[in-house]
Amino acid sequence: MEAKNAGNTEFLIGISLIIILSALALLAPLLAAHDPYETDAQNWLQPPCKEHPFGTDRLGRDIFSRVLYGARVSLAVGTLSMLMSVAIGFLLGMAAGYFGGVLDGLIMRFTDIVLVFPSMLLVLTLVAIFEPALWLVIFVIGGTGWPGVARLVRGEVLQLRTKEFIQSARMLGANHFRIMLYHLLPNALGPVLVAATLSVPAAVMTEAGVSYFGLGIQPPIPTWGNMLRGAQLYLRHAWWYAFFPGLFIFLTVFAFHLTGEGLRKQLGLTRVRRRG
Amino acid sequence: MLAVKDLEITFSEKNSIFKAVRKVSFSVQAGEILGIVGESGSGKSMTALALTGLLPPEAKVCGSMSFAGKTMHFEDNSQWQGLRGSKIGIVFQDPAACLNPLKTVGKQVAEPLILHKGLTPKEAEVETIRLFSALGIEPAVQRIHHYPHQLSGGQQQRVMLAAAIACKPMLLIADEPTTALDVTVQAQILRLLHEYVHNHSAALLLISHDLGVIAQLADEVLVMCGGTIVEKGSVYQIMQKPLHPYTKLLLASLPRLDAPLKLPLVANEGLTAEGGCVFAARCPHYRAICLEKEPPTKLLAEGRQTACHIL
Amino acid sequence: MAKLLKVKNVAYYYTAEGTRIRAVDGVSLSLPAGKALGLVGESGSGKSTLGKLIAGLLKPQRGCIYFAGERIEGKMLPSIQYVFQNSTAALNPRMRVKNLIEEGLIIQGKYRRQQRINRVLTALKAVGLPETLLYRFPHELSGGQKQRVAIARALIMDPRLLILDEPVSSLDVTAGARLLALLKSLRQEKHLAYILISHDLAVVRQVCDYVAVMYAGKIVERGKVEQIFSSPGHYYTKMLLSAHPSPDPKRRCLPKIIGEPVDPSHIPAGCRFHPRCPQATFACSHRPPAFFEITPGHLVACHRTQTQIF
Amino acid sequence: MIFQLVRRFTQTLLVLFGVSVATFLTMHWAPGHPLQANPELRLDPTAVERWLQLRNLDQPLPAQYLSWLSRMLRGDFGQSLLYNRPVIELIRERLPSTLLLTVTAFLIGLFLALVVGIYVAKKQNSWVDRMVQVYSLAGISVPGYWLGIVLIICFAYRFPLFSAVGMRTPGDGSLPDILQHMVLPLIVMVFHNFAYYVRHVRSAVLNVLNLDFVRAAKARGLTDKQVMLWHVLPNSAIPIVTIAALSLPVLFTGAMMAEQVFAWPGIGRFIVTSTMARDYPVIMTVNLYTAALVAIANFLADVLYLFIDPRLRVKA
Repeated sequence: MEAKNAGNTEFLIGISLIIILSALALLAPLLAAHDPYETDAQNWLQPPCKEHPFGTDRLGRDIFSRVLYGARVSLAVGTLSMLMSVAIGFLLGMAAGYFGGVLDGLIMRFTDIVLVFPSMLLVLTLVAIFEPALWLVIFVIGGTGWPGVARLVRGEVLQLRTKEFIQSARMLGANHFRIMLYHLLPNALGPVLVAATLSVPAAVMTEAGVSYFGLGIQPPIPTWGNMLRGAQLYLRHAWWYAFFPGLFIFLTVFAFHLTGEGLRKQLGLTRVRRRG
Repeated sequence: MLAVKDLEITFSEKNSIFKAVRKVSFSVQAGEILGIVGESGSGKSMTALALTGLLPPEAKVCGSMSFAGKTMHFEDNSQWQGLRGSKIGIVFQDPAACLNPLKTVGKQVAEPLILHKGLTPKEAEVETIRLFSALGIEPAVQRIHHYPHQLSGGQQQRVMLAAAIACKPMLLIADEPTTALDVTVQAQILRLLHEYVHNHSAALLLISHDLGVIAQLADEVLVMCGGTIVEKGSVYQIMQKPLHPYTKLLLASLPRLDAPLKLPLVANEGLTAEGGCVFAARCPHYRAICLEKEPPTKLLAEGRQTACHIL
Repeated sequence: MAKLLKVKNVAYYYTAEGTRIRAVDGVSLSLPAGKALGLVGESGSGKSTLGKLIAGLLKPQRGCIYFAGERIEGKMLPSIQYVFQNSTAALNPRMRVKNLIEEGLIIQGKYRRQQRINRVLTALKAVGLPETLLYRFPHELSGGQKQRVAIARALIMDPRLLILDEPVSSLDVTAGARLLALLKSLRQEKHLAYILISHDLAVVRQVCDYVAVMYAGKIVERGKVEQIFSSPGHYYTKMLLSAHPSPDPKRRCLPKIIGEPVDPSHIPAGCRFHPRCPQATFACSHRPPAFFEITPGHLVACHRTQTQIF
Repeated sequence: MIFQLVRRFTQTLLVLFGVSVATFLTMHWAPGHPLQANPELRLDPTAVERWLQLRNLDQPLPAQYLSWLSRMLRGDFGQSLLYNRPVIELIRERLPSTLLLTVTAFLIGLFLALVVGIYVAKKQNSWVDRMVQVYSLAGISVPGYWLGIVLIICFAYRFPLFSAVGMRTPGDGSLPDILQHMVLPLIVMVFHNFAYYVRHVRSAVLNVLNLDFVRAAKARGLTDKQVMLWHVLPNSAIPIVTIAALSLPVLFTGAMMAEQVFAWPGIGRFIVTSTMARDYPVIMTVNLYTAALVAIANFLADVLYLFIDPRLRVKA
């Protein structure tokens, strides 16, 4: 039996971290003491000090400010592509699960096809084919991240569809639209919420990875991934250069994973039975 | 053979304590069938699990129990392990869920034989075939190679019974053994239980919500409600002259083939009886004292006992 | 008397795991308005499928169903409502009691908000639930209360026929008894017709006027309650009655029962019951028996009964 | 059983077909086609036509697809634009080092996960269990390349214990040398894989532990160990096999990151370099074959289920 409180603490820690990170991102112009683009050739690769809490990079830019602005990019990519993949996945999964038959077969094979490509490789390829840009990264990550949601929603709908309350609503004369909106949607919402929470960190990871490989969002726009890439040559002399952007990737991803896991337990989605 | 005294089972969560079973005492002799009857939440299944050491680890058990002259310790897992399947056989409610779907039924029934009797797998298979045909799982030679999903519910319960009686236990505990089954199959399983007790002069603890099932099989009956025993007596006493209002209500509520239902009216909406009689909130005859004090157990003549303020 | 419901020779087959299953195989019955019919049989007898065919949740491959003179195969009418066996699964866990009961009215769209609420309150009262439960979720209710909400949900459609699938099998004895009492009184108040599906003959005995006993997708015996219970004609009915455990310890009997409930994917030829019948003859295993009226209104499909009478 | 196999096999074939069409079309429509080149070059139209003819590019799309597919299946992946060598050669050179790293990381990760996952499932809600749960979330949250960088800073620069770059020291290449190079990338990959598998093993075992037949097996007098070995583990096998099969893309992503950070001369690093250079033949070959491999792994997992679970072996 999962203790409910364990789920609670996870959720609380996760959601507080998310709130703090979002606040840092939103308030970046107020919090950053320096312009993230402002170079300072005199003070390049400065270790953390009072002026530059996270040190400076190879062009003397303030890493703390760049990390804050990087948070904006990461969270924007994470949320927007999450919304996109949840929307696509939900619609396809619902259609496949509810109507079944040929439509189901088609949608699921399509899902399988997208699913067998390793996501990082797929995003990398698509980004490489076109010109790398912020909107493209969002679009590609969102457009390739939905198969998990689609499968989940389909499974959920298939299970719910056999429940008597759906037949009972049909007996009262409910049409497809009503059944999907009032009966399937609210009951499938819990798992979808968890999946949505968990698809944010996946998107953040992918964006950071692609930028780290040099194909995502291009400098000078600060992202955690491309900062890490820039730091790669200075590892021996400037640990802070790589350490802080990476730490923030980790914190963000960890925060969402904690929240997702907490939600899962809170909603009782880990199937545990108790009998008396 | 089996004596239980002051059995208490508590579940504690963070800041609430839930007593599933309180102060339950009873005993069973060899060759006797003791029926425990009660509705869901009465603690009857918990009692059965406690008597086999199978309660979930978060349950706390108090009280004393002796089995075949030996004192049992509820925490001592290895002591239980030696008894379960050899001296104490157990049949649960849902046979489909109680069988491992990936193993043939023959292998599962053979397990206690190999474990407790030290038979070789070959010998155990022969014994399993013998058991199967004795319990009407035919054709036994083929059936042992079947997987649980290939059997009907009745057959699955027979397999569970075969595993429970494989080592000829002195005590058989059957927890709602026929609840998931059709009446005709129920009758067959009850017959098998009765035959086993009769032929091996074993004791049977039969737990059921169905007074009909209890009346057909039991010698002695315990009526449980809210974790306590409200009435105890021979099956004739309980079924023909129930004393406790709860027993009366149960009997009156049972649909019969021969007579229409006559329901005593119960409408005590919104009563709480914390610390009082467990049945007070639903009792048509309750008085002030019932809400305040737990009724003492009164011993009457001929081994009869009941716990009610009014009597 | 004009019949409210007439079922003529309906059949429903489906294929599962490659085998053709004859769930309902040529069933005819009729029911006057305001009367209650009990459908009894073991699991796999097709009684629930028959209920769903009448409700329009399934469409029969063969045969006709008339309701108030109209053909209704595969059609769901507001005036026929189905109360599902498992009330926990039959109530949307995300809806409150009020919305659950109100849903039918919202779909119909005939009433204004205030009218709807009044009708919900009336229905709630009719099933004996207090208004305090109006804004509860199903998981906050007891089994009996859930079953009552399910009935209220059906009642609000003003049905003339209520199909009740095992209404008390998941309830505690005392809650079940109170529900049966409610069903009895509701029927008289609202002049409802019932089809009560149950494996328990005693439950049917409490509520119904007529009984139809089903075995392997066919009705083997039907008649008035008194006829069936006092002088059962079919050996299967006798078997069911004898297997029912009586709470009277003086009437102890553990009858020897042959065989198992029929597996609907392997239905025997001839009389479907013959492998389990203690009196089966050569004819039973070769020729399906026809209905024979042993007393007026009491029909039995059994070769042996027929020969014994002549 | 045959029916299910055939059904899953057809589905896999369909997916493989879809994968190949998707790859082909992406390549076909990708910008950088010779005809879309700079108009100022004033290409000779007849020369362009001859060029197209030579490469079968003047034929209708389906015909082009078929000839492309047959070349792909024969192992003729074309020339790399970057290296100007056959793609197959380049892959053949790099595949072993990737396999060495990935397979080792997979096996170690899965083994640790099985041991620890089963242990914590038995000790649910103990402090070890809580630690493992937190670790498993943290482990999948750490970006592999960042962990790699941190390890390099610590164990290659601060305390020079292991090599940070490549697979072997030039001129060396003995087994200890390779192992010494492998340590850090392996830690990065195992750290992630272990975290990823352990949560699934834990929940798979836990789900089975809560089933009724476990209690029924105990009621027959089996010891906890026997219950675990005879009843729990076989039933937990299906979700674990699923996760192992589905983790192939995850493993690949992990390899890409680890190889990039540690300059490990494998496919992962190769594909990153090729993508940067828009070396289409390489990109598409790797995409096609990884996807096909994943599809086949999933199919094999399904076949395995049929052997594990008799309920799936329905005659039809």
